[in-house]
Amino acid sequence: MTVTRAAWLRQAVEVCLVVLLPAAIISAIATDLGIYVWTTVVIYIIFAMGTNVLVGWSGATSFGQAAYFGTGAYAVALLRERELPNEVLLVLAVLASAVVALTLGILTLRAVGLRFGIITLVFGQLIYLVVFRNDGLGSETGLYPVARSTVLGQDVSDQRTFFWVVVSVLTIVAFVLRRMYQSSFGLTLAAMRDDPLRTVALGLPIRWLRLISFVLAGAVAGLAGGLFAQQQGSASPSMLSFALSGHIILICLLGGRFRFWGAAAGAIVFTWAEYHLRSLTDATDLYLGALLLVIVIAMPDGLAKLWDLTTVALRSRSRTSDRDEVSV
Amino acid sequence: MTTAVLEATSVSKSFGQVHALSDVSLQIAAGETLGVIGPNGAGKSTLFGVLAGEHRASSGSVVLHGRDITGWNASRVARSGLGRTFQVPRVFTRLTAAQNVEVALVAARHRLGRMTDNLTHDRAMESAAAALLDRVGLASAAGIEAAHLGQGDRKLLELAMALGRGAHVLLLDEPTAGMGRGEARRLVEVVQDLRTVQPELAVLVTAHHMEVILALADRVVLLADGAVRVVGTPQDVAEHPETRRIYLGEDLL
Amino acid sequence: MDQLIEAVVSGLALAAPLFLGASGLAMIFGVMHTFDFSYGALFMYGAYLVVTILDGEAVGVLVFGAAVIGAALVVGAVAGFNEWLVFRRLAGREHITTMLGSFALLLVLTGIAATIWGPAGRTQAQTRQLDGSVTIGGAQVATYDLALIGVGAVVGVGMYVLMTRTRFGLEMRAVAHDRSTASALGVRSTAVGAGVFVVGGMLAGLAGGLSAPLYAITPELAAAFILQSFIVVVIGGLGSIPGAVVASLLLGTVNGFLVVFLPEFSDFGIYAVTALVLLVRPQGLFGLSEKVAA
Amino acid sequence: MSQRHTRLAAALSVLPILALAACGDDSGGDATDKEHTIGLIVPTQGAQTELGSEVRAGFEIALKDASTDGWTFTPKVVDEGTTPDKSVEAARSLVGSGVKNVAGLVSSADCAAVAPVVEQLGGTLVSTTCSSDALTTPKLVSESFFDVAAGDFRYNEALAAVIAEKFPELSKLGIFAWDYPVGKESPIKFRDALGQKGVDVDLDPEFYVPIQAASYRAQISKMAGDLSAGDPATKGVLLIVGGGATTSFLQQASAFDLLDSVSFVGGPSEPYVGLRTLKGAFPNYWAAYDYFHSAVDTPENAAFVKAFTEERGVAPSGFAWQGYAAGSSLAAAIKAAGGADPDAVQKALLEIEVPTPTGAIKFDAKTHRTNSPSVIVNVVGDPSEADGVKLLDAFRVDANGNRVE
Repeated sequence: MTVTRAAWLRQAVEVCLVVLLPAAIISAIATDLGIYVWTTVVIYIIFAMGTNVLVGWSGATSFGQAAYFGTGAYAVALLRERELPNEVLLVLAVLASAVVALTLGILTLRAVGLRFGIITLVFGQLIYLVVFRNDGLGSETGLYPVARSTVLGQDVSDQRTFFWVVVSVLTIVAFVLRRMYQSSFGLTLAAMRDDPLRTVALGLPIRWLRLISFVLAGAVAGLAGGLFAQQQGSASPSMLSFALSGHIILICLLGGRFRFWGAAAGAIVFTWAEYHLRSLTDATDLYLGALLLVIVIAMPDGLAKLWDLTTVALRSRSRTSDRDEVSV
Repeated sequence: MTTAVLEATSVSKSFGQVHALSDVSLQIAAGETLGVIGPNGAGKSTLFGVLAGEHRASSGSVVLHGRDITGWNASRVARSGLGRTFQVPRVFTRLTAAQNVEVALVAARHRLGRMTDNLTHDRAMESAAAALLDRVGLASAAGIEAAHLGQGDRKLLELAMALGRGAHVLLLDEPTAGMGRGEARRLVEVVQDLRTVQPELAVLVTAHHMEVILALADRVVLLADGAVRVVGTPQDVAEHPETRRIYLGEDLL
Repeated sequence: MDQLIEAVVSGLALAAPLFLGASGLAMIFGVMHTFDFSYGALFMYGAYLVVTILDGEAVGVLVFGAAVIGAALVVGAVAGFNEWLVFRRLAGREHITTMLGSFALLLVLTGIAATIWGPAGRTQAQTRQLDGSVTIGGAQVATYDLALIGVGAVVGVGMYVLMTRTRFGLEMRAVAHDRSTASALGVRSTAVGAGVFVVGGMLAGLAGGLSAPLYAITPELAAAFILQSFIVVVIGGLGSIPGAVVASLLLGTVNGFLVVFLPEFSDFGIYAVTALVLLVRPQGLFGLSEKVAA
Repeated sequence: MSQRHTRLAAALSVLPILALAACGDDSGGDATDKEHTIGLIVPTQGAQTELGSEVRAGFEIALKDASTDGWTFTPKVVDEGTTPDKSVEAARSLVGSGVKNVAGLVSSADCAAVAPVVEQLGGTLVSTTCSSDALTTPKLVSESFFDVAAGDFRYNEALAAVIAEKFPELSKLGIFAWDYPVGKESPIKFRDALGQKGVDVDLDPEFYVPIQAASYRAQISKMAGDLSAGDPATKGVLLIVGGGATTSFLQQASAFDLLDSVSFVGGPSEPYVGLRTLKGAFPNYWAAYDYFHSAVDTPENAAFVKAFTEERGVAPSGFAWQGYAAGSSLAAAIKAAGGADPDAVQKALLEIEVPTPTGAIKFDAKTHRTNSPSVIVNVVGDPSEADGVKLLDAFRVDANGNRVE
């Protein structure tokens, strides 16, 4: 089964178009503060797309993804004195969070559905408590300062340059995830999400499929965490909190977890709404909650549904329809 | 007697005090179709469950291609070439018919599915799936979401998936249940065509429509209260007094 | 060994508020099969209403009881409105969507509380007759806690009677097992659903009202409370009321023992026990084991 | 891959860019050299709103007081948010848009994240409520970071100095603390400080509770049992918790005779915001912080209390004083430096005397914290007082632990 060159190319073009084009516009017109906020948004996009491998692709909702995001952040923060280049730092962050995800993944393998969400939440809180009580990890103040280490030998501490570092990491992650999404592995995950019993009857070991997507989601979360510690300049316990785990699930569902780009759209809208509400009112929670309520009730499959309603062209049932259109 | 492809010897299965199967033995040779008939509660579905690895036999053994698969879980049994359909058809409703078959093809090729291939532009995969759909008469439904397929088409899709999986032993659990006469006849024709295309395919089929059994089965087993009562050619079993007693309930008069 | 008695007695005293808080949540989960985050906000509203009605002054038991009952009724009404506004429209949707809806509702309700009662914490003075403490087997137990144990027992028995002796209880259990079959048999599932939320809301308001004299009442009370009762429901077995009783007793006693024998590990106690139970018995002590294809 | 799908993601991401990109409005530039805007980052919503409003009111009064002889200082308040990355966002919106001098921040994690950013963007930060000593000793978190809060260590030492003097027979100290490093270390430092003053206590029983917990019944009941025997003069309870936890502890402890069987109950944290919600229903309590409104009767303090009470309807807390001190420091430094240039302002901050309601203060060159003496108060609940808090006694202890008359 040779993979046609056209497929690689089409995926690369799509990812570049969807990521690099808007990034170029942002970099051109955004103010210094705007660039900082957008860098945070892009990091949330990476975190959300990683989490969606679990929540959207495999249909297993974990309420403890902040534990891996925080592991990546603290891994980078702990190595802050060693002046390692970013290529090494981020790889170590990914490895650290992948190992933690593997361990907890094996432990929580048997739990399914809501119980999986509950046990991952409890483990997430345990990790939060361990870090918070630990003096070596800076307890409530966290570990600081975390400098933005060099990329390919270049200094990237300037906010706009760091924005492009984060955007290029997103491009790579999005490309890899896009390939996986359209690979046979991606199809087996979609099958498991749809009907685990049927998937087993075809001989596919769903325990392994779940574990691999769990570790994959954890690793990408760790990568985002590693970048976030450099963006913020420190690693703090709030990066491991239950609130963050809840928000990232919210973002995946908000954007539309059955769409490849859904999580990214969710991250943009959620952060954009929270940012503007915070500066406009003193009751952000109230308005943010109301907005989420409307979306949850009115749009079962998230914002992606909004896009379908605005698509005027009638979609023909093309023979090789991409799973995106199908899985609305 | 050619060597048996699938052999169950004195298989018993009880759920607590309920003895669903007691001391059932049967063999299917390559290329043979064995019909299993019996009233509701005879243990047909439990027998299927034990053979397919869904339930663990309380005692006795199951051998596939000479390998003892007793107690193997469902996915391992499926991997060793035993495909099945469900009484209530189970398909991936959110995927298209073609994609349903592609999942089976992927399961046949790799243990987990490779991360580096690309399905949306894989001509070989698409044509293989199309061929299988054509074989079960669903060629036109390739791009349709499985959720929109009727009961009968879903059963045919399950058949295509089992074949895609590379099964050489097929367990058909009441394939014509809930079907109209026309649909049932279509399915029988499809299974008969399969026998000509894949002569070595062994099929175990259960059904309530006697004509389906008569049309398909080379040999028939009558199951009642979890035990084998009669074995023989369809005609022998049909005319056997035991069959008449169990089905027509003479002894109740 | 009076330290042993001490641990058990203080464990019991701890179990009552845990059970009171979690019973309504367990019932809602049992019938609606989803975890309702906004339940924490209802608990907070109960506390706020009592401190508003009594203006924080120390009052007699009867007046305090009346205020708590009043608060419980108002919160029940609020819960009924929530059910109509959010949960009825999300009926039949996936569990994760309903949980997300309840999380959004929690944000809205906390925001409203901050707007009405402002950010500054409030306190409710203890009821006059119940502000002392009694020594039982070497352990000092606050009389208010004994009262809570009493109320917990009454609520426990009341819920048992409701679930097993009343028509509404029968319908609730039918909907809990299978909503569509229950409706097919003539059970007005939507009305039962609303009823469950109203009763659950009243229990939350009652638990919140009774906790008013114990905590500094701020909008953050909802978040602190929801995790605690979440764990009781999870350990007890999702949706089982007797499970919630046993889980409260277990967690109360564990905390009681940890404080007496291993004080430095008390905060890990609650999470460690939860993780252990979930690993050994994912469905909790009394829950039904979910099918693989959950 | 269908074209339609690419348009989805591209449009969805382009749409908010325009709105978000326009968020960096820069209204903060200095018009003439005598008109300056000073930024304040405090929580304006969420759990710490009350604390944020106290700091803000004190800060605004300070700027009003400093706007004399031609100078005008206008405050610009931005929400600190609940996580460090939000507070960095707030700092960048201020310093990035020309408001070089910034005060505020109530959480130490936020200070750790914001300080380097303010320095990098060429600004000056005078924190109000970041009490974690790690920010300034052994190493300054950043050169442009200053802090008016004395810090956890000094509150602890100051309280110990006075308690050693007032309760010489103290021998047994019950500990009730949040389960985090400061909660574990402070009791030990407190015991050592008492030991230096000849009062040897042992810490028994010790209870460390999770920061999110709300119910302490089990711990209090056990502590009441352990401390019931013996002469009250020899026993005390030290609380190393903050915010609502102190209030909840006193509420839940009132049921037991714990507070009558000990002579000393107190803790090194701001007492007023919590105690005033108890409406006079609390026992004799000792606390040490930067300020207590009725502990000082100078005209400046009386004016501050009057102005503050008009603004917030309640007397100023320690946080309010911190807001005032931070605002007053920056205003005075800008006046001394003749402009908002960060190097000049920072140099001035290390030289000038900053006017505050409790007298002039100076910043220490090494730690960038002030030499303002800590205030130790002994208060008791009294419903007849307007805020229910009656001051029984007050003491002042300077930076190196000696009593100041």
